[in-house]
Amino acid sequence: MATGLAPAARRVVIEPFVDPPEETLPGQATWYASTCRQCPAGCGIVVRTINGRAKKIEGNPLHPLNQGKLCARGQAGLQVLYNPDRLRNAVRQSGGRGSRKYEPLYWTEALDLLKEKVASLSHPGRLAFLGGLMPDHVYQLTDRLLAALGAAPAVIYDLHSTLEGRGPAQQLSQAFFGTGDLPVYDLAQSDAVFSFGANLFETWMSPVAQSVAFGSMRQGALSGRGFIVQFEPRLSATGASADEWVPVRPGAEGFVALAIGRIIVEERLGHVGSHRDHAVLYQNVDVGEMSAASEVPVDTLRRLAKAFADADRAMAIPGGYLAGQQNGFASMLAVQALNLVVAQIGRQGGVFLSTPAPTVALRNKPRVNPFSDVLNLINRMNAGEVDLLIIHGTNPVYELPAATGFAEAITRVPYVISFSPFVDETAVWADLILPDHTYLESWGYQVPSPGTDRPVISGQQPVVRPLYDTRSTAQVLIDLAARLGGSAAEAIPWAGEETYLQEMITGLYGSSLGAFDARTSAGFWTLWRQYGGWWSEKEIRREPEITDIVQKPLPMSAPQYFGDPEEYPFHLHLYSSIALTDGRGANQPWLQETPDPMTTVQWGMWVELNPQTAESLGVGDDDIVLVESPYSALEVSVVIYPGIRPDVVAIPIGQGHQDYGRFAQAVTGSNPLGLLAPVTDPDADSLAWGATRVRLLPTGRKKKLARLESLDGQGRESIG
Amino acid sequence: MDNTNTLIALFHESTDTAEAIDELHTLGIEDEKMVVITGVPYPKGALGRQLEWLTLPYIVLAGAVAGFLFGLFLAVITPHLYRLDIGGHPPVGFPPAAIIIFVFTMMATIVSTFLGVLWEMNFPRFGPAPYHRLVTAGHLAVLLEYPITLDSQVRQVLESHKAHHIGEPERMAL
Amino acid sequence: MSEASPNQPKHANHPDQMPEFEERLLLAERKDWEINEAVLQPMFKTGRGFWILVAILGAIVLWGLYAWGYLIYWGMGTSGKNRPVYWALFITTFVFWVGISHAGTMISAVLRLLKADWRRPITRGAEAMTAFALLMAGLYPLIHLGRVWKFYWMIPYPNNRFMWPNFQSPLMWDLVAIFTYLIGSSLYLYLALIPDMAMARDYTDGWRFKLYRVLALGWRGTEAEWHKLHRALGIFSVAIIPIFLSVHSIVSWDFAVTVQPRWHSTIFAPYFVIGAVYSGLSALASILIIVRRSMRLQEFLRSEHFDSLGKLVLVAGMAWVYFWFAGFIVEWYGNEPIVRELIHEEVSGRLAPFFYLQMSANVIPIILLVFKRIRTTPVLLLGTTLLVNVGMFTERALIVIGSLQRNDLPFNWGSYRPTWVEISIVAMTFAGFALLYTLFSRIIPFVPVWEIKEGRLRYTLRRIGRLLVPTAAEME
Amino acid sequence: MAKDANQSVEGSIRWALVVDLDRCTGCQACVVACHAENNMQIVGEKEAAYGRWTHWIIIHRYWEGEYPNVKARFMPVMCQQCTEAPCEPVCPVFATYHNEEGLNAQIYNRCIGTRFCGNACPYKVRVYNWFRPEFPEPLAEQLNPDVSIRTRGIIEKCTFCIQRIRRTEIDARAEGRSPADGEIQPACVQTCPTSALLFGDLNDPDSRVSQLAHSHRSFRLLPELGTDPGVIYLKGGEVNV
Repeated sequence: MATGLAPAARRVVIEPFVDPPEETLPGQATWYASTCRQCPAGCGIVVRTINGRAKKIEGNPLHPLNQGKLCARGQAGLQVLYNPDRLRNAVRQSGGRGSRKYEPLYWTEALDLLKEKVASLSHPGRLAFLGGLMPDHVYQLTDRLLAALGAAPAVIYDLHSTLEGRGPAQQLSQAFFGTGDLPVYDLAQSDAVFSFGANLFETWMSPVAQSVAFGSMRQGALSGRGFIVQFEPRLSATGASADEWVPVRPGAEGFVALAIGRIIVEERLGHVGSHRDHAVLYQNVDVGEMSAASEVPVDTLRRLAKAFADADRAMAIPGGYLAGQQNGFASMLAVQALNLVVAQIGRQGGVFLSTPAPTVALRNKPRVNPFSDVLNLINRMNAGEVDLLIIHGTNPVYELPAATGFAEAITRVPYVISFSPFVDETAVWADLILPDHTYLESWGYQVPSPGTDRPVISGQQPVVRPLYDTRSTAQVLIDLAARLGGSAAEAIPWAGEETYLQEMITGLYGSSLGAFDARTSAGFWTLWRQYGGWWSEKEIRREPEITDIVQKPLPMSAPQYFGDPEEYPFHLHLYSSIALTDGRGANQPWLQETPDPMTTVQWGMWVELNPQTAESLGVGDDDIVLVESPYSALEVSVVIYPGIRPDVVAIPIGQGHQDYGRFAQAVTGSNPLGLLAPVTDPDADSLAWGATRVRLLPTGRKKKLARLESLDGQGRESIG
Repeated sequence: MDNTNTLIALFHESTDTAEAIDELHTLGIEDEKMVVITGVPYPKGALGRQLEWLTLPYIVLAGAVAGFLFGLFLAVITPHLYRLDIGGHPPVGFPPAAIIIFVFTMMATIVSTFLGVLWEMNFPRFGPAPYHRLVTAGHLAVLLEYPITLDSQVRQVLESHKAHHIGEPERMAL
Repeated sequence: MSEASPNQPKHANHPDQMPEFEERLLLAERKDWEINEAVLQPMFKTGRGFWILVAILGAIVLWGLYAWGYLIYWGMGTSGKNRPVYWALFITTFVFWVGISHAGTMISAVLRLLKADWRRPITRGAEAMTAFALLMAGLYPLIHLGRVWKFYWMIPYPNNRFMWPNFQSPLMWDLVAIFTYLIGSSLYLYLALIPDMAMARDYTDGWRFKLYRVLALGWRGTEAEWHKLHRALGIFSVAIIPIFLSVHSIVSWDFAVTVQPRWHSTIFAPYFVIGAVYSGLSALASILIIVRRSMRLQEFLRSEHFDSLGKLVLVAGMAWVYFWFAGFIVEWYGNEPIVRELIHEEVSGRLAPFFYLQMSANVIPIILLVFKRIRTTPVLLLGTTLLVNVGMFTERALIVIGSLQRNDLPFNWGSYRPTWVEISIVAMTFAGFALLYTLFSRIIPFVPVWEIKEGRLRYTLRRIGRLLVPTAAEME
Repeated sequence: MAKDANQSVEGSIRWALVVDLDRCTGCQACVVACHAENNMQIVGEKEAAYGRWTHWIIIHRYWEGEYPNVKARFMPVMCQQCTEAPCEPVCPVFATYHNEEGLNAQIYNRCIGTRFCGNACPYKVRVYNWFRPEFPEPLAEQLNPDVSIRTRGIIEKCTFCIQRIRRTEIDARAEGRSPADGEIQPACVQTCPTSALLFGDLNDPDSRVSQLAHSHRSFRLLPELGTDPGVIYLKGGEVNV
């Protein structure tokens, strides 16, 4: 492998080094470029390795998406690689499922077992593949294999993309721009951003890219200082960075957007010539009603509408929290429509579309399935229609609301195979675990979605030799195909993962756009690995065309919540922790010890209450309360949180692991998803994870949270 | 010293002792030839003898100077031997230096006083020396050395002042 | 008070009947050898009670040593400290012990210079207290180190690291000052001890004889020896006073030189010194009362001594209040936000209980000590002086721990809970002090015999009207 | 006398860090980057709850106002690298001192753990190793060989990633030049997604850092103490003029 960047130190330390990994000079740092897999954003990274060991992950300065920057999770990637709780070889659960007793297997045995299980299926339909947002090439191989076997395509579900509303966002693009590619919001050049529940700088979509853009939007040279208004029931870290926070009733964000649009159109605000063709959108919107429903005063709406319309490059962003409501899709439409009203679609500082991969071969990406597909799968499992369940890159037992009954369903499946490198809550129910490499040991590529201002493909390569006797899932699938022979072998003719990738990637060779060019396709392959991917050297933005959806009035649907308001007075507002995201980070001590930006709590989980709410309940900081929903209940310590609506209580997602390693299990608490009702947004067919109501009961007990801040200090900057 | 004789005599009471000493003086026995041993410190001249001159103060002074110089070395010289800058302070600041110098001066003063006084009394001295246990019981002992020729007068003088236990001093290991 | 001096009841009934008479002519009717006996006898009597006491104290000390080992092995984390309370119980107790150590020199040196005659019987007890309290105090700079096995890096000597310690650090001043004071006070104690060692030598045999013989260094009591001893003691009493003043000033500067709110104060040095004297004198009074009882020394340690001691404590107490107030009013009036916060914490916040304990335990004794009855009744005096030391300990805790919990950035505030390790180690030093003192009292004549005898020389009776009045001769 | 054998740069450099509070989103990337670069120990929930975490950089979060008009602000606080550092003179063994480049250096193997500097520091950015650090296998593989691991009983703090400064200086010297402005990047600066952190030489009038230091938004933490910090904050909510 060629080194990505210049070696860091010129001094060579002489030390005994018996069996040096290839291409390492003892004591000398070597940098390898690859792609971060801590979340689906696909940021480029460079990894500093010394003596064949990865030592530090940094952003790839050449990569157009994250431009050398990286988030907390990306920095912590080393602890996925070096996690003490990793599986070190293929294992079979000797004591039966859930016994947590494992016996190691040779890979040949394991593969034979796998092949035999697949081959012995009475009907290919009885095979189910449940996946997360896996690297593109793994998905393609899976796809080819399943197709060849005549089995149903993989069902893609993972909590992170659910929380960021990826599915609904794709359908929104579909409805609005007639394509499934996600929109790219040009934050950097916008000067007025209305973010409706989009936690731009935490976990939503491509947080690093958005943060980089935010930096230049705030203090960038060209544009003046742009401002952000955040509409959400709970002040998120993004809201804290915004200039104004508008606490909206959960699910009423759409109403605010409608009201703002209506005001702009009817009062002819802003500099966009005529609003006549938008009038139809808002013809049956009544600002008063909207204000009442969203509990945002009319004059606030009017002020914001004016600010939005008067801005040169205003932009509204429909975020992930909207998708968590049963009227989520309607709300997102309403928000997206605002960009139309200020004519910011396809304009600088407005909305663009992700550019797809230049070659068709690269375009087949995993896409989040409608939630009904997941429920379907669960029903089939319950009905005993699934004989073999294969799981990759997702942890449904943890990531699905307990109410969906996945945990019971999986016990009804005769044989379960997991590719997880860790024994997580789902892998515990697998008979056979074929641990995948961690991403720092793996090959791969990924077309970031959402993308950026140009075509990008992030390349992934091993930066260290695999630590243990694990095997990349792509390779396993290729081996499986070979073992199965027949149509499968024809569908997947490649000898190995690397050759497959090389074939896919060198398809780009000779493209005129590329930031680098090589004489031979082999040279291209080398440069690809040195750069850590391929991208156009100059900006190519993709302007969307708007569909005819904008010819009819925008849908208006009132939010519905599960749970009787009398019995369950509070809205449960789950949010993904900035460090642990959907719980994947929970096994990394660095991320566990990272303080939550808003509450400064390390480790631990908590529930956030508005001061008056806490007062009415007679609880204070660190008091344990019982949070009870119609489905289940959990005990958790209280954080008094000034930035949340009195009728909303918020719990971060990510803790409450039963398995998944010592660091994840070190934190007491139970998975907040257990509280959720399995309700969905019918329009987007996605899980409405924000629509459950709860009640709180003080327990009289206390548990001190590991706060960074002193409670005595009362969050003051100084005692002036 | 065959022509001299040493005697120890114990007295109950200081006045007698003083008078006896005076008369012994008149017999021509100098102060140096007499040693008075008491269990109580009698004030200067109470027993009619002048006191010798002490070098102790000079020893102490010397010690103090030495201490001062050592303190000076530590506080002023050592910072320059391995120069490390600290928080905007000069390598040598007056107040800290003053403290260090002062303390070491005092330490040396104390120690030299102690050693000095031991030296003057040439202590420790455990060898056998003329002494009588009754001293600590409140008696005053007079140890004197005189020519044998005066023997009778001396004894007579002592007895006349109610001296008892007159005789060869027993040299006991102290 | 049956075991109090036989004269007690008498002047309780009719105080105007020549009370001075018997008291001043201390043991007039006694022979020297009787005094010797009276002092030596209690030393030889070590009853069961004594050994039980030694056993208990020894046990506590051993437990404390285990705790210390535990602390060293597992790390400072086993103590209750945290950020920002980096100093806590250890430093508090350190300051407390240094304070206790001050009365000893105060009594013997200052009073010796002033020729205050009533000091004579109590000087040795006082000096011993100084030495032992300092030994205990000296442990803490070691105990509180994170890497105690590297403590010698603070010692100035030419070494392979080419490093000299930083003499600008108050901790270095501490180190040398306390070392000096320890040397000074122990030599001072020993020097005045030599004649009594000789006396004890003449009265004992066996191991005691061997011991005393060595310690007496061959003292005979010739005029020359007495003369030199007097000179040496004279020099000592002058030299030791500035040292004892400097030591506690330096301890106070450990705190005052930082920018930590409420530590950063110019009045700290005198405030600490006077506080030290206050607590030290009280401790001395308590100890004397206990020893007097346990060793039957009523004849030597008489109510007149406690009376004068009480008066000294009273004065020191008032001075302490004055300095406390002088500091407090400025802080209160300046009304600097963080200082205001800290004062609020003390007066009506979480620290209030400690604050009021401190104030009452330090002020009530002053009122009590106004009454001669209290000063001269051992049990009452004992209670009062113990109360003072409770107050002074609390005061130190408030200064060290209380202040550190707050600083200029509210985000960084903190709190502190002591652990069993810290408490055991603190207990160890208290037990250790008591143990050393107990053993000391059985080996060394607790009353300086020769000084008492010397004192007797100075008095004659003189008839004034119908009153026999003792008159002291002015002599040295 | 091996005086400053490690000192590679002569002349008057003063390293400084600019923290633009208008850009900071409190995302904690700098915190983890710092952990990854500097081998701090992980203390676990119980110890962290008792104020014994070892972060070299912590992001203060301040609340302002009452619901619904409530605002939260972030302020990253790391060692301020004061010129008039209160922590330096109080150390009895010179474990912390001031180096030629204006850094407040902490010499771990010289520290004996009096914690005096921790008390003297008004910003309370000095953290203590209360227990032995533990890295369950194979987590120890992550350790950065350029940074020593601190044992129990000693104080540690932000060093401005002095090892990275040195590395860049050595490289630059090998190429016969001095490091360019912005070439040296402490781990936090390198990773900060919004570029809220900026590192450079305050004594070089052309460096971005010293220009921003003169911006009307710039202020120092606790200026009244006269510690003259090397960390310059830029007030949020305004544009540069």
